[in-house]
Amino acid sequence: MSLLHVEDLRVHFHTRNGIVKAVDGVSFDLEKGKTLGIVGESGSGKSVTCYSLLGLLPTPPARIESGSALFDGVDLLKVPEATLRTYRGNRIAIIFQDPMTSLNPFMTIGAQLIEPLRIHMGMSRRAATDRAMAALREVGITEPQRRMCCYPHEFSGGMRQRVMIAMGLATEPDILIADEPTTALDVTIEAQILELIRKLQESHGIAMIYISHDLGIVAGIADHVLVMQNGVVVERGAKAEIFHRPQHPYTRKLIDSIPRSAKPAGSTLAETQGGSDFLRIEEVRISYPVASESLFDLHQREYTAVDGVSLQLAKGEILGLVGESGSGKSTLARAIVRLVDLKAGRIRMEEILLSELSGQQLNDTRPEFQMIFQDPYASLNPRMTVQDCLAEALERRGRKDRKELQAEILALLADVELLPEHLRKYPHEFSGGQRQRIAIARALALKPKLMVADEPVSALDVTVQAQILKLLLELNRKYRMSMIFISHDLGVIRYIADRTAVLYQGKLVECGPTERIFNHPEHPYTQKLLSAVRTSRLLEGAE
Amino acid sequence: MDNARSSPSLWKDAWRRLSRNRLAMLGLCVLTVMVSLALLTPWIAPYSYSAQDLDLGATPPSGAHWLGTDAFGRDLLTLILYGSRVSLAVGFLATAVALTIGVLWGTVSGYAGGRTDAVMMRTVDILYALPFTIFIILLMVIFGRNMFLLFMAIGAVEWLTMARIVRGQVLGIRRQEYIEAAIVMGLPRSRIMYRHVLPNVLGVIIIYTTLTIPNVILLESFLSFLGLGIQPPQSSWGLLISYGVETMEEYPWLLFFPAATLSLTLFSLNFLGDGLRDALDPRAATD
Amino acid sequence: MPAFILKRLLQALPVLLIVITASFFMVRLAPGDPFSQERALPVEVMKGLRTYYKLDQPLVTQYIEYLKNIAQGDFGPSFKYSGRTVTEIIGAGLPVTFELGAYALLIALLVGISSGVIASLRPNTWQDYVPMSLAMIGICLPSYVLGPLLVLIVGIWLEWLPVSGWGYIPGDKILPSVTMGFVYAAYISRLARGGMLEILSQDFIRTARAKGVSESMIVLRHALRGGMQPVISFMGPALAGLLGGSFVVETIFQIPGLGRYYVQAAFNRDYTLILGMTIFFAVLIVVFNLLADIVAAWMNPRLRSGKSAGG
Amino acid sequence: MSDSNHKIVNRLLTALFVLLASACSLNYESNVESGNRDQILHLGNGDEPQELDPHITTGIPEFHIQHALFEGLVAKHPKTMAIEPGVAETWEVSEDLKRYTLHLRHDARWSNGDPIKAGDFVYSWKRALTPALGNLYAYMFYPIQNAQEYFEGKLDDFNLVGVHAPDEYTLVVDLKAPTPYFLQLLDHHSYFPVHPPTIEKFGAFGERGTRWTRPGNFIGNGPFTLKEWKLNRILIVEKSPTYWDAARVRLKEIHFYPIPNGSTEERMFRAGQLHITERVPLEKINVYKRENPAALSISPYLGTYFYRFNTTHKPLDDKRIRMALALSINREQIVERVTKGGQIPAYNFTPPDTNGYTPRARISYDIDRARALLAEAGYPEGRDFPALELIYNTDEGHRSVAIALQEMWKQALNINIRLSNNDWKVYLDRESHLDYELSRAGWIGDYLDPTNFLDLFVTNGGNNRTGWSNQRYDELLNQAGMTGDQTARYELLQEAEAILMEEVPVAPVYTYTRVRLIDPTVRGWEDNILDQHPYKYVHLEAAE
Repeated sequence: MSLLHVEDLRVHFHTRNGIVKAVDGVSFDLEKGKTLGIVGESGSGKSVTCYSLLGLLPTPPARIESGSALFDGVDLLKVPEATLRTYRGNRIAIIFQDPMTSLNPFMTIGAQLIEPLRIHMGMSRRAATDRAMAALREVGITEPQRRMCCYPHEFSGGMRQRVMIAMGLATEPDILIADEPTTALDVTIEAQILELIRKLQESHGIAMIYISHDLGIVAGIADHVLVMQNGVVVERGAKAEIFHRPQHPYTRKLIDSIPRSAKPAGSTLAETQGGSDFLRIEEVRISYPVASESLFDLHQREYTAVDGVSLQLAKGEILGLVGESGSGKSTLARAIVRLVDLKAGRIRMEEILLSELSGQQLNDTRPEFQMIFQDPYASLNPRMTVQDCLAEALERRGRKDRKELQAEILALLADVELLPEHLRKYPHEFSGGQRQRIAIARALALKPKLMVADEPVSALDVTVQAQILKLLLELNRKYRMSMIFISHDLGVIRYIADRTAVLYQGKLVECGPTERIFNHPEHPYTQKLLSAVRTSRLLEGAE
Repeated sequence: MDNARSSPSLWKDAWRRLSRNRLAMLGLCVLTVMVSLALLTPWIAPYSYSAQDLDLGATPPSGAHWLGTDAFGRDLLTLILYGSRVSLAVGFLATAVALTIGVLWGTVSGYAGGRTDAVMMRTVDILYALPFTIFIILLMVIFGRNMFLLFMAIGAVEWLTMARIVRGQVLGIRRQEYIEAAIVMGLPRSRIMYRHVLPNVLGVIIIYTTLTIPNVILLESFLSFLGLGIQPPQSSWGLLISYGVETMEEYPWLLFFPAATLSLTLFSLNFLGDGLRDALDPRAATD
Repeated sequence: MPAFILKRLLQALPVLLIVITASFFMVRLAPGDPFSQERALPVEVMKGLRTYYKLDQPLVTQYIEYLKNIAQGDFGPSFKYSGRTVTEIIGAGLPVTFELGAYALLIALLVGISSGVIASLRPNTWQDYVPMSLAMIGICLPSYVLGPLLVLIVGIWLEWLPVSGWGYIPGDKILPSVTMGFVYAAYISRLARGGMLEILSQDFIRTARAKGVSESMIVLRHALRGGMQPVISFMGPALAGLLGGSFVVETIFQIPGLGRYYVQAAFNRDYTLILGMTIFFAVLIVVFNLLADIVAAWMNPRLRSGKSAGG
Repeated sequence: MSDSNHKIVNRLLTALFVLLASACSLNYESNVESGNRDQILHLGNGDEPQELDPHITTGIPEFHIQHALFEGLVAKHPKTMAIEPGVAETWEVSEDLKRYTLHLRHDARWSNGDPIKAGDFVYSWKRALTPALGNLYAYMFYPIQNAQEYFEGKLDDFNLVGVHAPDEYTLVVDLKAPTPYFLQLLDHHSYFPVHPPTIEKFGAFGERGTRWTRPGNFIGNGPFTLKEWKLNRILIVEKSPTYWDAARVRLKEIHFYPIPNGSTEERMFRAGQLHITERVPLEKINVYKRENPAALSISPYLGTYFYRFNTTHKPLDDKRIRMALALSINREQIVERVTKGGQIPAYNFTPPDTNGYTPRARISYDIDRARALLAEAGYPEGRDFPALELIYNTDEGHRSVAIALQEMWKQALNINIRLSNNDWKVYLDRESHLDYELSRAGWIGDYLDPTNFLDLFVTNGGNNRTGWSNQRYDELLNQAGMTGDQTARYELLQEAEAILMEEVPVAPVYTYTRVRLIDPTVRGWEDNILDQHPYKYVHLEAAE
């Protein structure tokens, strides 16, 4: 008898635009102490499946049309809300994808941790506090006493995810649902968290459902795997079977999308152009003022984000910039496009001293260097259609008559492989990959000489990620555009970058041709970074 | 017209979505009817607005006077109709003045930040604190009394809160990535504010505007008491209501009908405002 | 944070100075004489009075003199109430006005927040429509209508509560507080509903639900603090308005507060009293706008320290 | 989800119910009930008194209070307004009517027990005539020899002013001219005495706004003395034990409430919080007539409501136009349908029977003649008549009359009048600078004599404000001032009134009435034309 038995689950969303069959007949079993991995791209229904088990879907628009989920002799889909509430956070716990938004920013970590203990186990405040601190210690958070009084925003992403895990495990549930718990995290942290979950699962004998779009991770942690597409399970089986003998084409596509090869041959432009003085970054230092805590301490303290970094970039070259969050890579990128001011140093692009430009001069030069942001949704104005968005960018270079403008817009769309009928739509109507294409098109519209891409694929599903990377490489070749490409994902960097620079705590620790860095890392930090990848991507190790 | 350049698609789409919202359309209809009645008043009003019948005095609604008469024997329906000309004009135009100044001020203040923001917001504080009654009296002395001045005076106070609210919203939006994207594109500041910041604070602006209009309509009666604004035999809803209060025990209809008219207008405005806010948010339609 | 408060307090000085200066000259420019009345004044009387109150000196001299005096805390004698100083008049009305404002605030917050929250829990049902319609009525019923209406119904027809006064008869504080609070309650209600709707759709509410937290606790512990943000920013100017007193409510209920002086002092051209009231109100504005910002920061931990963690 | 919501809703409803229920159970004794038991009169008194100093104030609310706190040399009978002894027990008038010798009663005392001496009056009147004090009623002393000269600074020595105290209990007053109404003036607050040591204790002789009028500091000589004065809240006077006629005073206390708003006051009266109101809102008068006539008190009041014409302004410089406007006012309709307070239509300026004087000249209601005059002046059927502006100060009553008039003039003469309300001070400013065309006005008499009204329109008089000037009129009034014989004097005034009504610089509308609500338990409160109510005759008697 399995711990959880789900049979023919169907969840439909009744929206103004019709019915969306989010989950359409999903069945699975979960055994005690085992891990079930559910893989699929966003929109495949993997999260909806799990949320519906706990009654966490907003009704309306969601409606559970049929199915059963037997847990402990009870059908979770049919019990009243009050009963279900006694299961939630008690016998079935859940860890959500985004620790930034899933923790209440208005409550202390402690208060949030204590809550389920008080509700379900009837603990006294003191006992619950002790238990919560123990849980924090267990997930590797030092000084739990002090941390309990902190607010989520005072924690880094990795710490927050640990808190989420501690919250899920504190009540010692029978089932833990982990919904992409590491997607938003750096590689090194991702490795730690996965290790942690696995250890805890073993020691507590917890059954787990692990949801991810990343096959590599699922392969590392799951016993059984379910591959979902459009609300339907397309393939299921033991881990090894799925990975080594994928039957369904979709599964195969997922596996192929994982970037793990070196840069495709012939896609490198830099050598043919020669010279490396297209962009020169010299001894750049950037710091932020930090708010003082005391009334009498009036002089500003500073936090140095980038400390004396020098880099060069050749015309048409792609430079990969690697480092974990807080390493200063984003700050450096923002400084290059002049969103942040330098404290010291210079940035020169060809003949122009970028770091010295100001006012109208700066604005006139801006089209020469563009940026692609990490979150394509946040970087697109939600109230502008694709048409408006691209037209605005194109007209930045001067007014055009309507026909010419329309032709250019269509050409841009073709470049990023979007269709003309997309023009009238708003950003929210697109998928993540499409949005990033729009953002890329917008940047291209200005015909920049330099493109700074700040984690452009991190928020995307693997298959989409592969497409976007391919697109960027093509565009790089077509427009002979130099590019600085920032990512925490080493696989991606290896795939796209000609040279790679590693940043650690605001300093440049290593810089060289990508393959050299990957095969013979010199700096200890680079070595650690690479080993972290190996731990989490067990699949690669197995190969 | 060059649609790519001039009007962003947002407005066209908004209208399409709005026309599907039944409550909002109902509100729009009521408002349209009100405005047309106000415009047509001289032709459709049952009596002349100054016609008195002192011997008749105040009478409850009857066949001859649908909404009754006031203490001068004037037809209440006629008074409300003529009053709507004043009140709607004041309500919409003065709000427009407040809206224009407040939104501009708030947007610039919030977007510029730093010292500019501090100076602009402290200016708002200063204007809040100045003695309003004296200000009005001065205005009248310097510029004489007319309707235009009334709009200016009302706009002058109402924009302050609008500016504060808009600034608060802009502060939140200023750090959004799409604003940074616009900066990186090298767009001029004015265009960023106009095309990227403003459309995204519209929701709040609309809601606050629907709250401002009734405020303004009522403020008019205070200014009329000060001598600015309208004079008898002209009337306005605010004046009718404030005189209606005095006689609410004896002649309840003199309070009820003007107040009901104002409430009806406000309800319609609210439905329309909520509808417009939703319509201007492309995400609301499919979410 | 403390540096921020200090900075804002420093900014308050020029604000006050400009307010004082502008008001001083505005008041003097306004037509009408503080001493004029129906019966014509003999020239000698007028001259005597102007000398007595030093109005015969050049305006700039008077202005400098006034600044000197207020720096020493002397706001001068009222022109109209010749036996009383401005400080005394404001001092007499202040406790009453603050008390009334505090009760009104309490009512506004209690009624406004609870109705707004209830409405937000089930948007677009009767539970939403009823409180929101009431709120809209509250917005179009100005206090000069609501006050007399309440007095008539509760005070005179039902004879439940006194019709006027402040602290003379038990219960006489209820109607004025309700009248004054209700309009604000209407605004707060709408703002609270909006804020709550926003917060209730956040991910962390789902987290709380996943923890098995009951709905009422979700509202009270998880959503309320965040949902009240719009209310807080509204409360700055609103508080200044509430605690500055209300001409209308004080007149209707015969309350010896400060509100009446805003209008009456201006009508009487009681120069010193107008200026005194203006300064008082300016201080309220500055203090409560600052307070609103501080409370907003206190309610929202992310604003508390200067910069959020993480890059 | 829904059940927990219902719980919240239910809890809130319960809380609301508890609140209301506790409110209902409040039971309190009304002011009228407790007042009747304890002989405490609760009185609505208009605005907050600006001051209690009788030499500074000018307002009616202050006057009401001062009448309880002070007593003049003479007093008036509550009903007939006939002169009665006050601090002065007896007095003689000389042959030429220019010297008054007053004998002060020996038992008159200040509220601290000090005897009241004739010197106190000399001191007080000197104070009242000190320019620095800014006494707006200083002109009330002008009938006294050299008082005007002293006040205007033409004379420095107060000994030359016609008031002397030959001994402690005798006061001799010398007048410029025979002034038949002089004794009445002695009951006016500007003639009231103040206690010299108290004045000196709290400030200089001519200093305004000292603290001598505060409870505890205050010393007066009236039937009551100051007990409590809370700004904008209440002013309480209590029976003075040192008052010479204390035996007659039956009220223990009088509570004066400053209630600026008529509707509020009426509601307080209805809730039993007041015995007497200061006024009755227009629209409530008919209600009381119908439902509670016993509480409504309407009495004639010595005052005229009228409109000023700016005679320096075209076309109002033409007396035919002024007459046409004055003739087409339907005064009957205005008092019956608009003001409703029993006002008497006024067809001449001085109120009827002002101390035996009733003007003979009349402006009638005659539309035909008005139209003829208008045509004669060049505006047949009102054609091309400029739209005149009528100013009034912001007030419900003034507005109503103006609205009615506006329509009357339109109907009768086919002319358009623009109305314009102004705040009080702007209105005064415009009126006194002749910056208006038509202006609403009112005049309340301080004492019973026609000159109190007719004096307004002498050339360049401060209260003229019409720009009108007539030599004959000035002469007549001057002559009347010299005349001691009442009949001859009244004849001169009749002629002056006739000129006024011929030239119409003003259009009288109605004679005021005082409309009050008075609880039936109030006794001894008599109606009179000056609206003075000596409190020593008032008492409360609960109806059994």
